[in-house]
Amino acid sequence: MVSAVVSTGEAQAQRPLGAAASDLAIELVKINKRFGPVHANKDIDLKVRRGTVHGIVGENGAGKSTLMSILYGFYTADSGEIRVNGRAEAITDSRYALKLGIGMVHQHFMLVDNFSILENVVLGAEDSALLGKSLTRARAELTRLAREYRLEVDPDAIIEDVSVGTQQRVEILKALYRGADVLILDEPTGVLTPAEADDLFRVLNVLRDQGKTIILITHKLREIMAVTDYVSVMRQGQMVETLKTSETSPEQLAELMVGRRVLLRVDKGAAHPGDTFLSVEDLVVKDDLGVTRVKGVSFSVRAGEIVGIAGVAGNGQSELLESVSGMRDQSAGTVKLKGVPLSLEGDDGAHRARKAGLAHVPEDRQRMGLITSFEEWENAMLGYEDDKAYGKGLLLDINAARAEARERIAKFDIRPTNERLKTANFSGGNQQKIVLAREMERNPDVLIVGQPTRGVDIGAIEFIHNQIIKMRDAGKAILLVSVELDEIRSLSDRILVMFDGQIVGEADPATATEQELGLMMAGIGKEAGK
Amino acid sequence: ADPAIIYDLGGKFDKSFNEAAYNGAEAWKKETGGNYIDVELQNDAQREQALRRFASQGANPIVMAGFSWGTALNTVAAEFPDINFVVIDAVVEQPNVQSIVFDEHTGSFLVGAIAALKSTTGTVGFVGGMDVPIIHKFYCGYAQGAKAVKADIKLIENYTGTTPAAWNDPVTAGELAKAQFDAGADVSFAAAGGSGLGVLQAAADAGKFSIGVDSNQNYLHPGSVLTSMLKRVDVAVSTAFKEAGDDATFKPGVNVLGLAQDGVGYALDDNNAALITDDIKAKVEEFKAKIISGEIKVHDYTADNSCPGI
Amino acid sequence: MSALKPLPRWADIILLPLINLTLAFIVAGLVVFAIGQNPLAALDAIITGAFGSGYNIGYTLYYSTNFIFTGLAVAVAAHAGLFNIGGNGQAYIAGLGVILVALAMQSLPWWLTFPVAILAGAAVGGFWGFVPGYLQAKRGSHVVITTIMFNFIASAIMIYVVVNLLKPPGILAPESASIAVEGRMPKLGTFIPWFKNTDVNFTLILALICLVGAYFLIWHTRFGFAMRALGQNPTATRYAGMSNSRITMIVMTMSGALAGMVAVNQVFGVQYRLVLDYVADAGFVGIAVALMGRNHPLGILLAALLFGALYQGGNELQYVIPGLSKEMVVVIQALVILFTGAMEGLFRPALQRLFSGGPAAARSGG
Amino acid sequence: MDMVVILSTLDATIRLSTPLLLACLAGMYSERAGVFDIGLEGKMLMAAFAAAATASVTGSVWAGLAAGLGISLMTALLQGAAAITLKGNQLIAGTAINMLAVGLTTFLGIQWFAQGGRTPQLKEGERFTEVKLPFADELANVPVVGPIYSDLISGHNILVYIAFLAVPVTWFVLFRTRFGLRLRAVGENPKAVDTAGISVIAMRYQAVLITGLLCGFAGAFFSIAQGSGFGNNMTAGKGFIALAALIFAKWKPVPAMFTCLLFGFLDALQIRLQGVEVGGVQVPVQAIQALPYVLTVILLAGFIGKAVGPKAGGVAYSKER
Ligand SMILES: Nc1ncnc2c1ncn2[C@@H]1O[C@H](COP(=O)(O)OP(=O)(O)OP(=O)(O)O)[C@@H](O)[C@H]1O
Ligand SMILES: Nc1ncnc2c1ncn2[C@@H]1O[C@H](COP(=O)(O)OP(=O)(O)OP(=O)(O)O)[C@@H](O)[C@H]1O
Ligand SMILES: [Mg+2]
Ligand SMILES: [Mg+2]
Repeated sequence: MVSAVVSTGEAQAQRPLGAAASDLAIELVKINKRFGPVHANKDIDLKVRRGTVHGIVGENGAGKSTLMSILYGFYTADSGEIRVNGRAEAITDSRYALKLGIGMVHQHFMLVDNFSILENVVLGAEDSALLGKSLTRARAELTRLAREYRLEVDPDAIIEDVSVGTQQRVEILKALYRGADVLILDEPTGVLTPAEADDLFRVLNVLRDQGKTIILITHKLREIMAVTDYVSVMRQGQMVETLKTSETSPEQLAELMVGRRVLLRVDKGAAHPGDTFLSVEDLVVKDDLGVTRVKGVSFSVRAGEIVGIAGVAGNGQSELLESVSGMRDQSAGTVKLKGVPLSLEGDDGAHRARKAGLAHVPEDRQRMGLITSFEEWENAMLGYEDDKAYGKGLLLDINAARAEARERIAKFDIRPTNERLKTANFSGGNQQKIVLAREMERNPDVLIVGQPTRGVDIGAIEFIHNQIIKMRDAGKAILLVSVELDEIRSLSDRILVMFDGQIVGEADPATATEQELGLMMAGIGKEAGK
Repeated sequence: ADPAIIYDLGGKFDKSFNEAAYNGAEAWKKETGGNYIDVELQNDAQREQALRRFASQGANPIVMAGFSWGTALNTVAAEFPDINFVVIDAVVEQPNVQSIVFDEHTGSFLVGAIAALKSTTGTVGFVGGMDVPIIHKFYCGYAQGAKAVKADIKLIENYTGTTPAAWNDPVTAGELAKAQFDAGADVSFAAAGGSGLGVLQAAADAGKFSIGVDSNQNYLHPGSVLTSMLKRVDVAVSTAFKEAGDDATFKPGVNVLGLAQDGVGYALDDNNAALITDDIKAKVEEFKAKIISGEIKVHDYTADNSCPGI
Repeated sequence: MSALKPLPRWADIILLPLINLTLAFIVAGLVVFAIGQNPLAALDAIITGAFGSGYNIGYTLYYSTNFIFTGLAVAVAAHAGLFNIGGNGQAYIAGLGVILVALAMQSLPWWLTFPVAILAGAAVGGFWGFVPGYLQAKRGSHVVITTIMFNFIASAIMIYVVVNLLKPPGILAPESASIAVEGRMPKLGTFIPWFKNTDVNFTLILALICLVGAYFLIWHTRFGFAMRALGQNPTATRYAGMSNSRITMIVMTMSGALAGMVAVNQVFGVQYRLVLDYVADAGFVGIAVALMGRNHPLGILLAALLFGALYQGGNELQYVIPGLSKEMVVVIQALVILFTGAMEGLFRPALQRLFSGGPAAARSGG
Repeated sequence: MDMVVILSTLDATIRLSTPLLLACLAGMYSERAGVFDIGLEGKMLMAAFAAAATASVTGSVWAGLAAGLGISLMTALLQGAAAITLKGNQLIAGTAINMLAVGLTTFLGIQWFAQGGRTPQLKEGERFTEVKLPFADELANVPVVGPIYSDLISGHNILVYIAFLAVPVTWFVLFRTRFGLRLRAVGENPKAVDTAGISVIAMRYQAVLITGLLCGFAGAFFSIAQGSGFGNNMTAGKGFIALAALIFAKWKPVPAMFTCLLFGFLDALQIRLQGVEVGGVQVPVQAIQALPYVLTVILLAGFIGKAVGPKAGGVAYSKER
């Protein structure tokens, strides 16, 4: 076990005023946690200095979230000790963690969807039995926090109506409102645009300057390099190493995480576009509330090319994907596959789209792409259960389905290699691979991919990117939507920028700069014709 | 062998039909010191099962009360020719079965007459449990009696419900009675098993009159329960216990109990003595005599499923 | 404190339910004791009443038949995420289809009528399930409310139809004409002397076939897959292109048809006529049966047998111990549901400790 | 219809909707907290029995009410233990409670009172009688307003007023208090509540206890206010209708009141429409009796749209596993 102590002879720039006996805000000693047979945390030691941003990286399922949940009192460790400001504390529940000044922004937001932002902030931190006073105070406080950290939100907006970026902000505001000294952020940028992520890091810097301690979990090494002071690497439940960020490199971190060398950039050859496979004409789509989210969009994707759609989340990309893939009814327009119009209306539109040769990797694998309570092999045929390969007539040939699932598990290196395991028990990256394997192995003409690497570790990202490119090179048409500008830029052969339900411009990934794209995504860019 | 009795749905303490049967059995027990066995049905489908259970246990006679026994008894009686059966309210033609039926329509006629005589508003009500033929038989007799007194009397006819709960839903029955009172009625006749209690209570609360059924219910709300339409199931049961166990005294065939046999009638006791004036009593007794003599013919709804003139 | 291991499968499936069942009987025994009766005598009466002889077993199986159907009806719907509280109404109204077919074909041999009666019961019961399914799929009405309402509507319709349309003149009882003797399906007792004089009939075999059929439907057909997918994640089925509305309607129809088989058992198999309220709340018992059987046909079979035994044994109880009325049986059933269904977790931690403690202790000892 | 009939119908509407409303609000608390409750019926039945039995034995209506509330609370606690602490299936817990109530009330009733499970008829002082509001008599003769006030608004028993008072109280509790905020949150996203440092278990128990309390009032209404004694299964499926009303009202207090009033009105109307003729033909009484249910189905299919309940409803909360 490598100890996480980093000797830093030189004094930290900002030593908090009146620092207590220890300059360690948090110290974890020999933490162990098991979930049934899984040993999620093994003898973990971790020291976090006050007034620093401390990064934690590791593959999916390495035990990062578990460790932080223990620190936050959400889980209880099987053994080990937690010291806060040098004092051993038994953190039995989140209430006590909050009292100790520990706040956490969870990987999966802990927000009440149908509450207003104000109500979410106040929840659990009300100051009296009646709400009125608390809400008034919180409203004022939110205004102050917004000013101080430039974290603007509309207090009365309902969570389910606001973008994930805003939800993220609410989570941070929740922690700040409670006056957290130690702020844990678990993959906060997974769903943020680069601009939103930059905003977040600016806030983190302000907080650090005020003497607060921040623990940041992320899969994006760029972010680790940009904002952290220290970084700890976890692998398979163990703490591998803690390093000073300034003394390490992304390559080194990647290797420590995965245990092998990882190619951190996409390697692809030139595209050889062929016939137009997918064409979308004047598409108009409404969301569940009847609001028009896609306002007359036209574009086409040719065989052998990847077209990326860039845009800030919430500008109609989701509705566009759902509509083209047949999940959502369109109000107007046509979708053609190899020149043949697809009929997509009705609640089984996606079925007809698939039959016609259009596969879809959805943005939200857990909500749409998978039935997490099903076994892996069942998800491996979801959407294709009518296929001849899975039996005759009405009956399912379970053995055939399982055998096929096993083949794909091997081919896509899905771990664990057990097709009978409940899908919920696979890590996010592996869940993503299950979906990709299913959709790609059908050999569709057109593949629509939304957020392919959201929350996925770097090893898996590398694999997924390679698969997408392999498919392009096999002469398929690929439509890619991602909020990761890096991903769009490195994978796409053409970039379309979407803003407010319309395509506001097209760019060449080889020449367009991040600034240009950013401006277009904000709706300021020039109308770029061809 | 011990005699046996099987109560119908509603249970032996329904304050009405089944309770009358129970009282008959108890009276027999007190009188003779004998022992009897009894059971309550859980649901409609258990009739044959219960009959066979007692028959194979050797109970004799087996008495059952209720209009739904016909088909089940017809089957089981044939299987156990050595056992005597007595069925109340249904007719089964088998050599070892005695069927006892009551002229509920004539008894109801009399209480209908009493209701009309007592009513000052010219409107009287009826609350039945479920819209089934036997309940119509009560209603039809009641209506004829009321019209015999006052040809233009207004009648309000209501039923509690459509599920078995209808026989045990005093709340709805009470609401029905309240609605009748609001609509001008001042007497309501409840032929609804346990639900009837709600009618009696509503009448007492509203200061109106009610009429009980089967057993004498006058004591429940003295001064408000006008009378009760008696159906002497108790007499039928104790007689059956006495006679049917022995082939010498057992009388198979149909036995109709009407006004003449005191099988049906109206209840008069201390609780309602003040309500039934001598005038009313005289009128009702006159009707009774005429019905017995055949001078007045009360139509039986179940004879042709109709109630002419109502 | 180290993490507790999950229980071994056999303990989960057999030991735990057995402990819970025992607890239910102990609590029920306390109630019996409290009113001055002997609990052991009562238990003996129930067990003998349910299994003591061919006669008792025959009746136990007859009641179980009903519960298998209603349990399956609830379970099939539950797999698709639908809560069908309407088993009662579906089973009840299906009697119309069964009796009409049975009366129309009463001069023909029963084995010709039987399959047609099954189809008729399934069609009418299925229709009574389809409408709530349709309303949920197309109009967004909640299937729970609609099925509750349909239970009440069914009883209103039945009483009207039986009394006004089906009842032959001249009889008092609200019931239809009886099927002619030559058209009646013989009960199993005719062939198996053991079951003589009991109501168990060929519908039991139909119930067993339905159990197997449901098993295949749920886990071995494409539709079953779609149905379970819908039950787990309706967004994912939309993504997969399964028609949620179509599945909802089909499943509710199947569920209603299964409940409708109670009518075949009761009307064609036992009563030979249509009486009122022959369902006797089997639809509600079906909810408990399905939940306790964890929506698995095998579990449903066992739970239906348990409830059939309690029903029949409890029925006999009042003949043997007159002080213990039929309500005591309801109390026992409720306690069984409570302890083996809702409170099944009561002893799990203790058992887990026992099972995890065992090997560990052995290791440190050796 | 003249004024008298209208008033009488509306008067009955209020009486008939009272137990529905109490039960519906009861269900609202636990369902808002994420505990589905199909055991409303059972708790009401238990309360109805306990209230009538106690009132009859002690001769005091208040003792009866207290017993009804007490038993209902205990039943709720039992159900809560199964559904919350032991993480049992909430539907099974409710079903068990319903069955237990049917069996136990009748069984004990027979043992104690030997009247087939009924309690003795309650006398004066053993049941709640009509409360005359101030000035009811004085205003009675004022046209229009008078009858409305003195017949319709005045002259109900106290539980009716409690039920209708419970509507604004519930609204206030749910939407204007800390308790309500946490309660609603726990039914939507218990994890969010847990991570905010609030005990999910404690919140759910509190909700379930309030449910018990309100079911206690509803049960008492049946046996010691509207009725005068307990009768077997006297709640007659009202718990399920209340559940339907709750869904119909989309788990909101004021719509719940209107829904219950609507159901009550349909029932009152049904009672008054029996025997009505349409085009010279008498409508079968069964058609009239089914009317409230048919209309509910039609309304639901026609106007209400999808009802989405509290998201975390129906599942026990557990951190791990
Ligand atoms: N609630 C749970 N129940 C059972 N096992 C769990 C649970 N939570 C986590 N685990 C197990 O613990 C391991 C560590 O999970 P954890 O969530 O801490 O990973 P992580 O490092 O946060 O992964 P990621 O990068 O994907 O967020 C997982 O591999 C999983 O097997
Ligand atoms: N209910 C569960 N039972 C067993 N393991 C679980 C359960 N829930 C989560 N896990 C495990 O916990 C690990 C982390 O879970 P988590 O939900 O954080 O997924 P993740 O890998 O972080 O996915 P994402 O990419 O969405 O962030 C997964 O590897 C999964 O195997
Ligand atoms: Mg994680
Ligand atoms: Mg993750």
